[in-house]
Amino acid sequence: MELLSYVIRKLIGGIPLILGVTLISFVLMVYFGPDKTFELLSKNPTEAEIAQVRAQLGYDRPFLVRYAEYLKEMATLDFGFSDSTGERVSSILSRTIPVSLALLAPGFVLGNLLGIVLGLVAAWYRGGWVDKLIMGGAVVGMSISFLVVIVAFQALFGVVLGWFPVRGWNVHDLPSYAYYVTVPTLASVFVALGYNTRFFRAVLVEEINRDHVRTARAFGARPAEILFRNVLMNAMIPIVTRILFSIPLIVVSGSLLIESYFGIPGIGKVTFDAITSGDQPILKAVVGLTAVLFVLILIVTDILYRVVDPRVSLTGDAR
Amino acid sequence: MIMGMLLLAACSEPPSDDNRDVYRHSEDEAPASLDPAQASTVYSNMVVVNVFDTLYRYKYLARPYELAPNLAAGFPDVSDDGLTYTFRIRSGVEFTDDPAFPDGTGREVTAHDLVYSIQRHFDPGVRSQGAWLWSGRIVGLDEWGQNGADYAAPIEGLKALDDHTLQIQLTAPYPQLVYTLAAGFSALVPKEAVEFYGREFSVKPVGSGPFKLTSFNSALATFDRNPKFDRGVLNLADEGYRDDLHGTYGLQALDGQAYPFVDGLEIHFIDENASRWNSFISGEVHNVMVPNEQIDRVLTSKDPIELNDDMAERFHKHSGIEAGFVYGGFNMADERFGHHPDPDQDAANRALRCAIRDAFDWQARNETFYFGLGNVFPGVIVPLVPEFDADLSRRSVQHNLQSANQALDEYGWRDQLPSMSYGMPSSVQQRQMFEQFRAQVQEIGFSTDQFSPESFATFGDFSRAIKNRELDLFFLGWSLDYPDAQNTLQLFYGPNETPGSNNFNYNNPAFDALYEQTLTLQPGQQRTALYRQMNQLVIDDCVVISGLSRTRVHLWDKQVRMLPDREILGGFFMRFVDIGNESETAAMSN
Amino acid sequence: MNAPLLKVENLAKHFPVRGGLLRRVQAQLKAVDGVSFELEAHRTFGLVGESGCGKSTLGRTLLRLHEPTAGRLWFEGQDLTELDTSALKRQRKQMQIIFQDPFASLSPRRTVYETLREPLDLHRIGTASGRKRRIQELLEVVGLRPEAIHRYPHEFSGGQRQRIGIARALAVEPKLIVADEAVSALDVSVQSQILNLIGDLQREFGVAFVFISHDLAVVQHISHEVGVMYLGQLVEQASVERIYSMPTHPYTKALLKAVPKPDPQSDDLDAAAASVLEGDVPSPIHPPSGCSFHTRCPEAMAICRSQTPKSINIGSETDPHQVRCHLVDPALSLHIKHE
Amino acid sequence: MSDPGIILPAPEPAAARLRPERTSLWGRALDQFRRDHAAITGLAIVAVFFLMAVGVWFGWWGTQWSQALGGRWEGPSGGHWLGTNLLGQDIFQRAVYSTRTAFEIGLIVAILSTLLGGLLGALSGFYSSRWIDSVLLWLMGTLDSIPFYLFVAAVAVAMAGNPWAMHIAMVATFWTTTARLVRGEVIKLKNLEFVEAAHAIGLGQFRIIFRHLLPNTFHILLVQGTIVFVSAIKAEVILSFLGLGVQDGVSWGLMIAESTQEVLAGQYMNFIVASSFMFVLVMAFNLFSDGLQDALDPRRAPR
Amino acid sequence: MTRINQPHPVLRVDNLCVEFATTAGQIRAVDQLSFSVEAGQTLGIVGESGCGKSVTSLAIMGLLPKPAGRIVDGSVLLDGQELTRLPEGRLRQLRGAELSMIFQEPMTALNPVYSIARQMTAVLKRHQQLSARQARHRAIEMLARVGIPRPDQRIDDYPHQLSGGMRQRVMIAMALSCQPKLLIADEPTTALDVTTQAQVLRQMVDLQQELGTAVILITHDLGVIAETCDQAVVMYCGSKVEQAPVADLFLQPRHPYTAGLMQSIPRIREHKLDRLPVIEGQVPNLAALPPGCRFAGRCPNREDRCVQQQPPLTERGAQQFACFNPWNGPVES
Repeated sequence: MELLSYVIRKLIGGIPLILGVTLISFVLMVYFGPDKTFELLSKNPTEAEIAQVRAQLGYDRPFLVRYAEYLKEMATLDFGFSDSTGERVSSILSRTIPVSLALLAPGFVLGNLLGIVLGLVAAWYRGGWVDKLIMGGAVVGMSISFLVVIVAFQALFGVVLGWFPVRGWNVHDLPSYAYYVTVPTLASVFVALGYNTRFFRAVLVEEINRDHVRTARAFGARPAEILFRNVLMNAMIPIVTRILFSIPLIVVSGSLLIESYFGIPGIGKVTFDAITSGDQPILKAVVGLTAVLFVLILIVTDILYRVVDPRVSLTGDAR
Repeated sequence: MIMGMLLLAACSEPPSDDNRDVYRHSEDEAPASLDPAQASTVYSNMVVVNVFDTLYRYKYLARPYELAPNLAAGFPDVSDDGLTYTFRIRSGVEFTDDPAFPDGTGREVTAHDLVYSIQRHFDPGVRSQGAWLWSGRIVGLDEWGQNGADYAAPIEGLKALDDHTLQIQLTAPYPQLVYTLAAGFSALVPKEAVEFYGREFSVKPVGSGPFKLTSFNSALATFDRNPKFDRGVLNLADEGYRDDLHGTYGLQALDGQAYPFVDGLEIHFIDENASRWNSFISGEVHNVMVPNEQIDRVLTSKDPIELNDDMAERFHKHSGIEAGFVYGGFNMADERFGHHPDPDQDAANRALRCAIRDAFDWQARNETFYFGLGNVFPGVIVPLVPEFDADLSRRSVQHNLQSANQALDEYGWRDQLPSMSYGMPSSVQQRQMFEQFRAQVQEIGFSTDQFSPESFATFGDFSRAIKNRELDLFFLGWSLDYPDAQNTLQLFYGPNETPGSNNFNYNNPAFDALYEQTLTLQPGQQRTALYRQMNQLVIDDCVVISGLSRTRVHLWDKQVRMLPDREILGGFFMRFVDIGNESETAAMSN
Repeated sequence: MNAPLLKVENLAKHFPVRGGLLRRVQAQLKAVDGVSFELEAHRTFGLVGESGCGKSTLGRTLLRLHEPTAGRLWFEGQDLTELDTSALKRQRKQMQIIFQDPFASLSPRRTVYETLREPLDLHRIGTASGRKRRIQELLEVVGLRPEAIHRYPHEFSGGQRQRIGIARALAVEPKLIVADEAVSALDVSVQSQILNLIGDLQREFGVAFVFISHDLAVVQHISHEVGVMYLGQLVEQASVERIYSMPTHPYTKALLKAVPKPDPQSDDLDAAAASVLEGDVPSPIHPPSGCSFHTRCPEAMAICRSQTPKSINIGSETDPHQVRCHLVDPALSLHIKHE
Repeated sequence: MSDPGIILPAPEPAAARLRPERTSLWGRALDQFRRDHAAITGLAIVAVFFLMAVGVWFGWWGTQWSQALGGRWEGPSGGHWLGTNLLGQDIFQRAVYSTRTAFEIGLIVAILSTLLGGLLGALSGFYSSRWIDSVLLWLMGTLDSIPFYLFVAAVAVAMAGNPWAMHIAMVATFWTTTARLVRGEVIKLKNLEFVEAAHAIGLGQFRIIFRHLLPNTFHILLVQGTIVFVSAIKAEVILSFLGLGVQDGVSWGLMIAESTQEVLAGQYMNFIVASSFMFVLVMAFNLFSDGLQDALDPRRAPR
Repeated sequence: MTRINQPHPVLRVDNLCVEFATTAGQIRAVDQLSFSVEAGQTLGIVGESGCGKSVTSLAIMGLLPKPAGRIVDGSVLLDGQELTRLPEGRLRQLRGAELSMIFQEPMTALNPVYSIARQMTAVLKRHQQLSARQARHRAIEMLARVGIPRPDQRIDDYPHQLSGGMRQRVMIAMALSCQPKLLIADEPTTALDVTTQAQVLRQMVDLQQELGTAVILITHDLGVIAETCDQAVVMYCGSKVEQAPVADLFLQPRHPYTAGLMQSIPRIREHKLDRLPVIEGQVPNLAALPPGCRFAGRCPNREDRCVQQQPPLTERGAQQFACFNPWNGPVES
């Protein structure tokens, strides 16, 4: 009951955020956004045809009407049909989101797990050569552009070694999944690892300096025990925050690059195509749903806070 | 656990049956819409003509392209005045089974379906991209659309005389009419499916073509053979088979066999050249159009085109010229350099345009971006059409800085050149092309700032800028709808000015008069002569910087017996593709 | 008699506590709850109490660094609670504060000169050239060498920083300084230096102090009057002599007994511990009914649970001794039984 | 014995007794920074790049980036140190010219987003849990929940190919991080006694923000500025690949975008040169930024 | 006060020297420190911040921050066992079992994400091989002994649900739960209110005497020393300046620093003083110590030799001090 009232309160609190996101993205992407009209026209259009297409796309209606329409779509989660293909937006999303999740999940999980492990190791040996090695590696990883990594990995694994496909997504069982997901996963882990390790190390070092860690040592706790119970468990709030908040970014921005470069029909590629073709219903859906995802993640984060830290209360302000 | 769920979600596609013969085709772009009414691109057409039927198709192997009846039983009867066409349609052809039909069983295709399919283009609700093919040509059709598109209302010029006979009455002779009935736009769609799927008809097409679409997304379209499809057997001789040209491809084995030959079809849409090429090399797809940057690695000779030994051992090749061209154009509506009411200024403006044209180096463009495989030609009658004049002076496509500078001096342009904006969709290659062009015009005195790029995030926005006459200079490509020079010459017809197809806003009464004169002419020497006259006008007025037709080099796996094409023939070839026996074990071995 | 320098009447400061679905105010944290006292010029009022009793909040409310929730505040006969922003800004010149944490009380990125110059500039004290001289004087007064002027706070020890803090408070020549735990964070040897400095300054400049501390010994040393605070209220106030020689409120007594004496011969730890209070200080959000001290009071009676004791003067007119305890209420005639 | 140990907080501020050799916070940071060899190396490399950019600015070199000086895909030679690209343009000249582009983007975005983030973050922190803070937090939340590339694309489209669209979009997204950090620091600082002291002497709110709070967040602004600088350079690569980046001119991002096709055709020069230039600068900047962060870390400062 | 004197000290610290690497170079935080504690005895170490008293405790525990701090010389013998040369693993087994420590800040010294039960039983399970049930039982018993009401319920609380005094009691219970030979209490009551401080000290002393634990009590508060300790060590700038039984120390401090310290602390007096006696000047910088006596710069009894050479430790009865010119004057008490 406490949880429910909390979630309701947070959902209500998320409304301004969603309104803000929809308003900004509406103004930028829809109102001033790309004009689809001229892509839908025939080779020899007339003014009348142009007016007709604009009317069909709804471009001729006033700002407020169109924005209200968008809000209505958000409320009903029905974004109509793609302006390009005519496919129902909901069916596009339900077709592509699972692909993106399957594509991104291994890299996301590995990137964070490895980051935490490396962060723990570096934090424990901080100042020593192990730490310097790991952090040096992290800086190198952080300094390479994602694009460069993708191109290099494709060339290496796809062309030079020929172990994995350069692109595509023809997944129907576990081996084919592994076959297609490996290179994108390696690329995303490679890129994320530097940032993750660095962040986790900083958080863990902060925690390692706390009094209770000294207490644990004074009572003879083993390093593994200290690292897990005192350091990791107490650093969960920033860790959970970072991991959860990276989800919406990865789902849209991360998948956008990977998918358009690996030619994988996920939500990122659809979004990218929607940008370059001005497919507003899809853009509206993606942006709107990302905002909703953000709000949901805000809620999940707060609930997880309470799970990982008994001091956090959902009702009061006491933190 | 979450991973497992994701995996399941991702693996929901049914496993493919490995015993089927599946031809895996690669294309460089995905079609936007599969609705014939919007089949304006090569990519849409590729799918549409395989899922739907058109009355006519092009012969498999004959070049220049020739029509052959497809759904039609023979060629139409044409009245003497050239205004009334009567088509006979095969009987016994059925649409594929689909939930859209009562009982889920496809019914017979009739002449009424063709009437409906062409009517749709004039229905304002359909957002047709092909209506212009028939606009103003068929008696009563335009009015029908303007009067609310009531499908129950009869149209005088477009009627089914019975289930298997269609009559079209033209407002004026239209020699290209039969060509238009081989275009994807004219494909026959069942009204039931259009109504059943509504807007989603564009991704769930139902037709009577050789294949039935089973899945479609921006990366892959898969098809099964349409078991109801029966057009008899392949007659190689009728299709224009010549042993000297086609002998090595193993097509003989197919002669006399019923088509389509493959059980399934996959079309992979792969945007990046490199990815597409690698998919081909690794055997994931059966064919590829050689991307430019691979030309040097693959070919030992460009004229004639010869593969290197390694490639020749593994793959078949075929090369052909594209049905279209790329060109640069000026916005003639701009008085700074386009048409001008003052004849002196008009002449000076022409000189400026000619100077820019002469500064443009087609050879460099060809070498850099088409690896020397492009076919540079003067004017706008492209090499693929029969009216092409191989002997035309090449003066207009020669890089000639001296004449360019001379003209600028002569007409007093020196030091007062206008600033020109160059529009382009934002892409790496477009930018490189621009950079090369800019380096060339700098040679005739334009400064970097005077010749500035304007890039557009979407092609639509780029088109809008052209249609709104905001760009001074732009480069575009045109692909032919049918093999007739009229298709490109109409781009310069005054009444077609923007937002029509005349993006140049070229307005020359002499040209227009000639154009109108040719409209009703049947193919022949007289028409060809007039076409060439018009062509010369366009060249002399320096409206365009034209042109180049690309040479396509197709490679395909030797186990596949076919002759791929994506120009005029396009998707029609897929029904004749056969996979050799080896493939049954080789598919997806990795 | 003239109006006292500072007169506090029923001063209260409550902080709202929010919660629930609509984040409504659910309760009030009564940090200061009806405090009254007077302070003459040149004198020091010692405010003593354990952590969380509201003494720091009271100190800040006196300066209107917190807006009082209720009650009145007169400074030299003027009602401070009625001042608008600009008048308050002028008033700030009269009243200053010294803080506990010598590390947090100085801006780390400003030199001593900048720190001391700011109040002079703000209140337009002296001429531009005179200000520098004035700053040097101030440093001298608080016992710092003039070369300290262009140094940053981190270059000083805790005691020296506290001296800078005192110099800043003195810069505007205030009539009243609130010293909030001004020596608590310092080492003993430094503590006594600063205490002496404060004593000297009072003698030299006649500044009145409200001296807040949890250390009864320090308060005894520096104060003229002492108030003992518990849960936002003054439970006992009197002259320093009276409080320390005859503590009356059970809380005051307990406090005094609990202080460890630096003398192995004195009462043993056992004695101190025997008289110590049970339990912890209750939450100021939900203070106990009646006398807020009754939950820990060794002498609590039934009435203490239900009735809030009034403040009763058990001293004389001239030497008042206010105690908030039912035990001393003559109306209840309990003090007899107690004695 | 190989127990790496846990560095406990100095149990007593023993270090506080240590007279620092330097007389200012910055001086001490400088000392700390000087001892950090990696950071010094990083700074030196950044300086070299900066000189390169300045040279391009003044037209000392890199002037012929747009001209076709040689044939297609020439190998490294005396004339073209790092070979030529598809158009016959000199790859070295283009890479050098791109240094200027990178610094322009990096500096503009870093400076603007730091200014904006610092200012709004300070306002938000100072007026925390007041309406102005709510509005700013709402704005930050909103901007943060729009996917970055979508946002940039939207700005680019909405501004119809304006060459500054990318910068504006980056500033609009990057400032929020700075603002949140500054906000947090200001909230922490404003409860410190020196701020109360400023109130007590009668200082106005804006003076407190600008004189007492913002200067104390300077280390955050500086470090965050360097981080944004690097992020902007890296984001440019992606945006240029997507066609939303630099409109006229050349940048490493454009070079890499050009080279993605060439790499698979076996032409690596463009890719290697552009990636290496960028990698070296970004790496150097990261090292520099790390060193700076360490040197300015308030927890290291003896207090 | 009389306590049983045992021949073998539980802890013997001999000539302990600890150095720290800092940006200003190597500094010696503890210099040639020697003392010993016997079972059931409480040794107080008193001094101002930075005098090295806490570093000493960490050095004994083997918890010096590495690699910055290390023991450069001397020995620490716990029951005859040399701790400074013990491998980390063995030392770990001793910590919490043979020697325990409690810290100043009760608010932060416990792991906030685990319940008291979990933290206390972890220690018991680790060192005493108790089952979970036994460990819980023992933990509740220990909590009861340090005076926590309803220990069977409070044991499932999280640290933030307890007040500072309660937490410090939990720390004491935890530290003594394995009946260590030595307990080091580093400023255990400094962060507590006076009323709580007395309670907590009481509980600690009671339990210590019950268990016969040796205690090192580190504090800056001479009052605490006077009330709880048998012996006291006074440290200044890293070295011991005086050691004596508490009664002797307060009766007649010998080192001028001890005397100054005693005089300058504010205490509740019957008659107020106008000015407090002070020790003039400041503690010297550890990185630049004077060659002679470290207190010489502030010493009222300073002689010339004090500035040049370090006074050796002199014994006078049970009292030790490092001064050429010891204090003889009266000390107000």
